[in-house]
Amino acid sequence: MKLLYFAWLRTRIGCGEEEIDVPAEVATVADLLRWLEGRGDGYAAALARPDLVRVAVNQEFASAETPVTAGDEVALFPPVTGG
Amino acid sequence: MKLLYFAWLRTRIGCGEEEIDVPAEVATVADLLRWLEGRGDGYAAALARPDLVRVAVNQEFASAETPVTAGDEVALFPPVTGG
Amino acid sequence: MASRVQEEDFDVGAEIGALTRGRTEIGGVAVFIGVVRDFIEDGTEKAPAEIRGMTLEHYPGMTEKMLSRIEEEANSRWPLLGSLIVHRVGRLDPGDNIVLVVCAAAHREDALQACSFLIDWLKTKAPFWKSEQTAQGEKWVKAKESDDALAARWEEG
Amino acid sequence: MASRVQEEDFDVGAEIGALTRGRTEIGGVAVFIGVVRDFIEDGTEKAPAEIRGMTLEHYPGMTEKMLSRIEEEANSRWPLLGSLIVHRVGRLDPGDNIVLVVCAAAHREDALQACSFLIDWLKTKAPFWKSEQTAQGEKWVKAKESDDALAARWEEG
Repeated sequence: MKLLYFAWLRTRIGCGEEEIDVPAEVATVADLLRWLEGRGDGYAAALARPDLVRVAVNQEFASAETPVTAGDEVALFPPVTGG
Repeated sequence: MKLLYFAWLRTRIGCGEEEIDVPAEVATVADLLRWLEGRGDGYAAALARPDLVRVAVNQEFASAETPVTAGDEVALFPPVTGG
Repeated sequence: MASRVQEEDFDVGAEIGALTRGRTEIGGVAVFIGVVRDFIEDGTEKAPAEIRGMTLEHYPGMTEKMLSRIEEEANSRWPLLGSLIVHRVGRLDPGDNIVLVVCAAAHREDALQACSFLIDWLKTKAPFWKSEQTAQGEKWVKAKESDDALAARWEEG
Repeated sequence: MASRVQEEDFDVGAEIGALTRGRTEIGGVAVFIGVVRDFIEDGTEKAPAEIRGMTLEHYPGMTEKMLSRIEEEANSRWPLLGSLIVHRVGRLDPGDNIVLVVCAAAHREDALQACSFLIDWLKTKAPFWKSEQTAQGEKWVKAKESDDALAARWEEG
């Protein structure tokens, strides 16, 4: 699975992009966020405020229930602030 | 009194500006319009549709009751269509 | 705050630049440009008539006064950091600019609302009159009730 | 209909000209330009902090997709004759342009409403993030609830 991190999620996790082999039991966005939190302090800090984390699966906004699979591009980022 | 006519009021009356000595009994905009209508065919044609005639006295929008006096600048024109 | 009536065209980029350059407290600029369309949209016509040109007449003196007053009103309603109205008069061709309204503010919503207000009020309160040239001859443009309705949105009370 | 993400500045007059030149069916053009302000307006700060610069990050690929989709939505809601979104990314200074939205229509109200809609949706649906440089260091800008409220005006149902 290709994971992308933006803005302060990127700076807290310490990288902008990584390829990860995610365990088979990770079936949804919610599963993925829970599993990522256990990967280390940077991840835990980045994901500590779930209300401030937005997710896109294959470049489409996703919810906690959105399914994820090995070939997906999943992006994590804070609420957008452009314009 | 200085009278100004704009748009189709100007073309129907046949001039854009004139100085007229108005009789003393012309005290309001309504009086003036009534008196002007009697001045000739062009005026009668121009003033035939009172709902389409707007008046400004000394460059301020006026109503039928607005007083007019000899030294005033009075403009007659249709509803505005700029912008 | 400035308003002008002129025969010459205006340069939209230059006007916006002159209003905003070096003004780093500005966060948003809203602009409206009115342009001469090449067809009449008179509700009573079967098919739109082709417009070959237009002449804009105005009431010198009163026009400038009304534009200033409308602009003051916008500045009293919204916290603007800059505003500009430029309105052309005289003979214009299809595609030519007619009017430019620019509003700058710290927040975009103030700029956008003030811009919308200015063009609505200008259309109903500033003494300009258009006559359009078509194959059938020259014709004074009728005032639109829809313009009164748009302007009435901003009346208080 | 066009949208672009770029590091370079844009020329407002040239962009409007390119969209409208020779298009004599256009009657009104509404434009919004977002600019880098030199102070932070974080409701929690006592005094506004001075901003020395800003960096705009985005999600390449998804950004372009969302901009196109937002623009399609505007074109489906209003009868636009032309529209453009240009959004800058990278390092910007106070006074620099951030975003340009242009909407052209036969009638001014369609152009103005579509322009307002586009900037509201763009602010809440397009994946851009700002970080601001102040004397206290670099800080990610927080999303504003007021932006959600402005965007929600356009939700249907």
